[in-house]
Amino acid sequence: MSDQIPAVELRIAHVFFKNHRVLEDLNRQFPSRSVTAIFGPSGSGKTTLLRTLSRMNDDVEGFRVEGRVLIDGENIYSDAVEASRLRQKVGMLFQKPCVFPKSIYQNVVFGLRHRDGIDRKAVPEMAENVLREVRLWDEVKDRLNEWAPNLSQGQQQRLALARLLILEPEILLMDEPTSSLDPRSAEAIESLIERHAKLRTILLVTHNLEQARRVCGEIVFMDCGRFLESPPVQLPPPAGEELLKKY
Amino acid sequence: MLKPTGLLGVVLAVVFLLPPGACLAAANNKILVEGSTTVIPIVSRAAERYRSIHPKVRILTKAGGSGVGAHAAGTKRADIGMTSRELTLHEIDRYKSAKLQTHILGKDAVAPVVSSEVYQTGVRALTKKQIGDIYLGKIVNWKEVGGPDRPIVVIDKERHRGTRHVFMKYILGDAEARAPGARLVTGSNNEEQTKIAQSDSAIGMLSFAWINDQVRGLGLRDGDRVIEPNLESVRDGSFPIARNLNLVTAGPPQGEVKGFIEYLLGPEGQKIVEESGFIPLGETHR
Amino acid sequence: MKTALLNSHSENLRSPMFWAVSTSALIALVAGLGLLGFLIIESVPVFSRQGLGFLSGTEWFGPDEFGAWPMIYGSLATAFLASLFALPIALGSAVYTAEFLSPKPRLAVKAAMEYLAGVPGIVYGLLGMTLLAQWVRNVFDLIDGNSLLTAGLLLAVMILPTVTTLSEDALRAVPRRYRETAWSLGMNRVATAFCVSLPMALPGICGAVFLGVGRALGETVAVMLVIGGLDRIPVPWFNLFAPGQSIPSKLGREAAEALGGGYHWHALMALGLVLFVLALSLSLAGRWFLTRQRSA
Amino acid sequence: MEKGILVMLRAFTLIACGLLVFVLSAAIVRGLPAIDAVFLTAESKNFGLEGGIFYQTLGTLILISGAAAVGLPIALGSALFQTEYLRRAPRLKKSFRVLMDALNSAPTIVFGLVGYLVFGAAFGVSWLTGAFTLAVMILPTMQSSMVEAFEALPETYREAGKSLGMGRGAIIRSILLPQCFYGAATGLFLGLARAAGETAAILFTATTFSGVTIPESASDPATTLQTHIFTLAQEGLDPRAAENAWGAALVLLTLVFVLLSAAMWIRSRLHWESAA
Repeated sequence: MSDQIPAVELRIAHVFFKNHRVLEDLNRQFPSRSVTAIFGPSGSGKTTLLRTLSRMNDDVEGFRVEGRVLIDGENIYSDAVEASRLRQKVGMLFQKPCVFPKSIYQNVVFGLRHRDGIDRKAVPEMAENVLREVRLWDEVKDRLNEWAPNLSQGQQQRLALARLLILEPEILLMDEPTSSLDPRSAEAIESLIERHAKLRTILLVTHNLEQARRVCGEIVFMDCGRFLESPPVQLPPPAGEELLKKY
Repeated sequence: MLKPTGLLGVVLAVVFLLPPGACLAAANNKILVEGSTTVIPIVSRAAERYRSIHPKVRILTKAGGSGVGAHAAGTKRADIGMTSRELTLHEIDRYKSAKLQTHILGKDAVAPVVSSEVYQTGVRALTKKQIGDIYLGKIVNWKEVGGPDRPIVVIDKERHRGTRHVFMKYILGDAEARAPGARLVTGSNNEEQTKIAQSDSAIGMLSFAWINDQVRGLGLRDGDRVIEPNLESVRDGSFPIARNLNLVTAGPPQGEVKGFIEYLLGPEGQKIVEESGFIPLGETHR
Repeated sequence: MKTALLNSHSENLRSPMFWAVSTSALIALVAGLGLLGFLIIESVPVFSRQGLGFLSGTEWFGPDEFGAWPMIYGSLATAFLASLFALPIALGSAVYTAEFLSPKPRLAVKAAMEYLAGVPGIVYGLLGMTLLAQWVRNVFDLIDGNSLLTAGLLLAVMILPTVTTLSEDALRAVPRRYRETAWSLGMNRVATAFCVSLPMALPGICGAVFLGVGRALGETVAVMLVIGGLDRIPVPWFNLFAPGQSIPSKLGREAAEALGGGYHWHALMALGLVLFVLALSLSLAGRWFLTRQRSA
Repeated sequence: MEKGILVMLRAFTLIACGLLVFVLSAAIVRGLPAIDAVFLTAESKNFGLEGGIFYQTLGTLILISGAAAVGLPIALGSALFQTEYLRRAPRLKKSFRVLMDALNSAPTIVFGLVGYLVFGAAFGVSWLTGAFTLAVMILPTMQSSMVEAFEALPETYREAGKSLGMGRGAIIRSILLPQCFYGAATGLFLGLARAAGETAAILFTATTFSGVTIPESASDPATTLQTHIFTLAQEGLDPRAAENAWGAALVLLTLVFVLLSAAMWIRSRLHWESAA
């Protein structure tokens, strides 16, 4: 893995849908090799932030970014940057797992088919490694050719994560990855985040303040499309819950 | 499953198929014959037999009417056009550059025809004036000409059709005359024959070869004399609505086309003309 | 437009997929515009010589002047008749299928309509010529069965599945909560269907009818065999038992005679243009109604 | 009152469905006597009064497969263009859809005339001209069915692809096309069924009446079931012509219904799959 793990930086960035400003005045650096939790009520713009960082909204009508969104010091919204190249560096895990209607193994190696310079012979081993990483190997090693959509929700999410890890993304964006999972799967993902904290730049959107405190070096609070100026780090859990209920 | 490379391949294949396709068009041994539905039975029968002698030649026939025949030959869409009338001045003028040549294939006549129901009530012959008045809409009921008390279903043909040309030229004195009395307009001989047979009070115009016991030909009354609609009266020149059946080519026929026309004009072909219910060449007094 | 297409990045330009896909889109575009373009270009001589007299002229009698009015009249009359005959049956079966049938028989009806819509026009023509024309003659005691009415009846059968299916879709698109509200107010299913669902589905049903009529306008071979082929407006004009001529039937009968060039050909192409414009406006109106229904 | 209306509605539905039964039984009753091994395998003779419909059937098949070969890639490509490349240009996307609707609403005889003018100039009256003309005619049928399939695919699939760093081409190739295979196939078969039932568009562009065997070159005309029935229909007086016309109609109807059934079967699989 490259030593040059890029940092993510937002410089007075605004995000618009049509004329509606959904994110504003984002001004912050997420340092390289760190885990940052983004915490806030629903509708505060957390998901939009992650989707902006991986240019997921390119196809959305009226989507527009002002200011600068820098990854590795380069503005990702400049014309020179190709979305799919960018996304090879920036992997994103969605809240709801989306596995392709194919076998488990085919799902794990799905992204590899479109990468150059992959040693074909090494692929099965890579697959095994990432499946071990997400603690799925023991559960599926005997049925790699079975239909992936038949897995449980938690298994599917871990599969989606493995599918991402095999590509070794330098930045990992995770959008509430554990919100609808069984404890076992959630635990597997959390422990992976902890283990990878020094390997990648990880942004984790979460609703769960406990989780944020457990696995993240830093917590960023968001509300109404802004980062809160003075993050109330000492906020007790009940207050966090209240903030949630507000919306 | 169509892979994108395959998709691209198909797109390219389509694009690159065009030029060779156009080249293929050049080398061919087929003869396309198009036009009059009166002549088509002769040509198709002849084509079937000609093919047994010359298996390599393919003769394709297409119906459409004399106007289509002249147009197809004039624009060189077809190798041979079939017409059951002479070319009109308009056509000669329009296809001047094609140097159309006419080859007479045989002789035919057009009779006024009626539904068998009308024929059975005693309408066996009409005068030229009566037929004209029927087509002009002045006579609208069969009882006015000695038939049953039933309105007349007047069946006209499309204006470019050869049969209509010769019929109207005789009846109304103008090949392209309007027929305000008409109730239906039909195209091919077969279509007109069918519509007349389906009706019980129709009048129309058909080549002799289409007359049968459901569609009866009428005699032409001239004073006391009645000229019967049969081949005899055509042969002796007394039946007035007679015509030539023609093949039209752009310029003198060449190669396979020439061979086929010679076959048609020769003894074999003329036998087919006769079998089809027409009069072969050299058998009339006119 | 360019930026919208390329997402302001060069990625697409280098992808063979982009080129393959946009080439085929371009071909489709050319096909669509080319069709209209050719019709317009080919009918220029007619409109420049005759102007709107081409539309209002009642005599189709070349070689230098043609009048399209009898054909336009015939097309409109048969299409009107077709919608008149098809509408009650189509609407009735759409209401019954959408409101009263359980899923399985409902799917069966839908499938039957799809098959019925797939029956080739020429088979309808054969039926019309051998059966319908005779029935019309006998039932209405006409001297001949080939008439505008016969063509209208035949077209009614041909557009019935289109109108039924689309109306049924429109009715199904009415949210269930409206029906449930009506039921909770003590309305029975029939009343609900006619007083709640039907009015709410009205735009969609209008769309269905427009699309159906648009289809009826364009039908060629079936009409050609039963309409009578007479280029004349009946006397009196509403006498639909009289024979007539529709635009496609005229084109089908005469095109071979003039294929490719000459004033006659241009006149036929102008006729084709008139037909296309009529069918197009009906169909676009129909689509507009259908989208209105969907967004409502 | 309610009962009466219900009975009436049911009657209307029965009439509508009864029409299908009527058309089918008319074709079977009248056409079946004509059909035997000779009829299906022999060449037609004596104006279709004798012999069979072998080359007519072949001609119909040649024309529709030609139309599919030409039309399928274009339909697929333009559907992808509309759904994938015009995402950020809703106006353009809408115009493209309206254009396809317009093409769909064009009367088929108009395709025949313009097809003669455009493709006929290159190939004359030939099966290829007919295939091209039919391809344009069925383009909107296939295209709209494919667009429907692509648009029904949940956005999450595309996003999952993107999150793995796949480009748009790769997403189309590896996700869209495999996932929408059944949708595309449905469109193809609907288009084929439409082409097989069409007469007016090929009347002037592709066919002659007799003498046609297997086309030997691109400029050879074909003969088809549709035009054969059309000619025989006008000859209804001769019982042999009527019988053969109905025989050919039954064969044509069978062909169209098989294609339609294929489309419906594939579509039912599609729904089954998206539900799973």
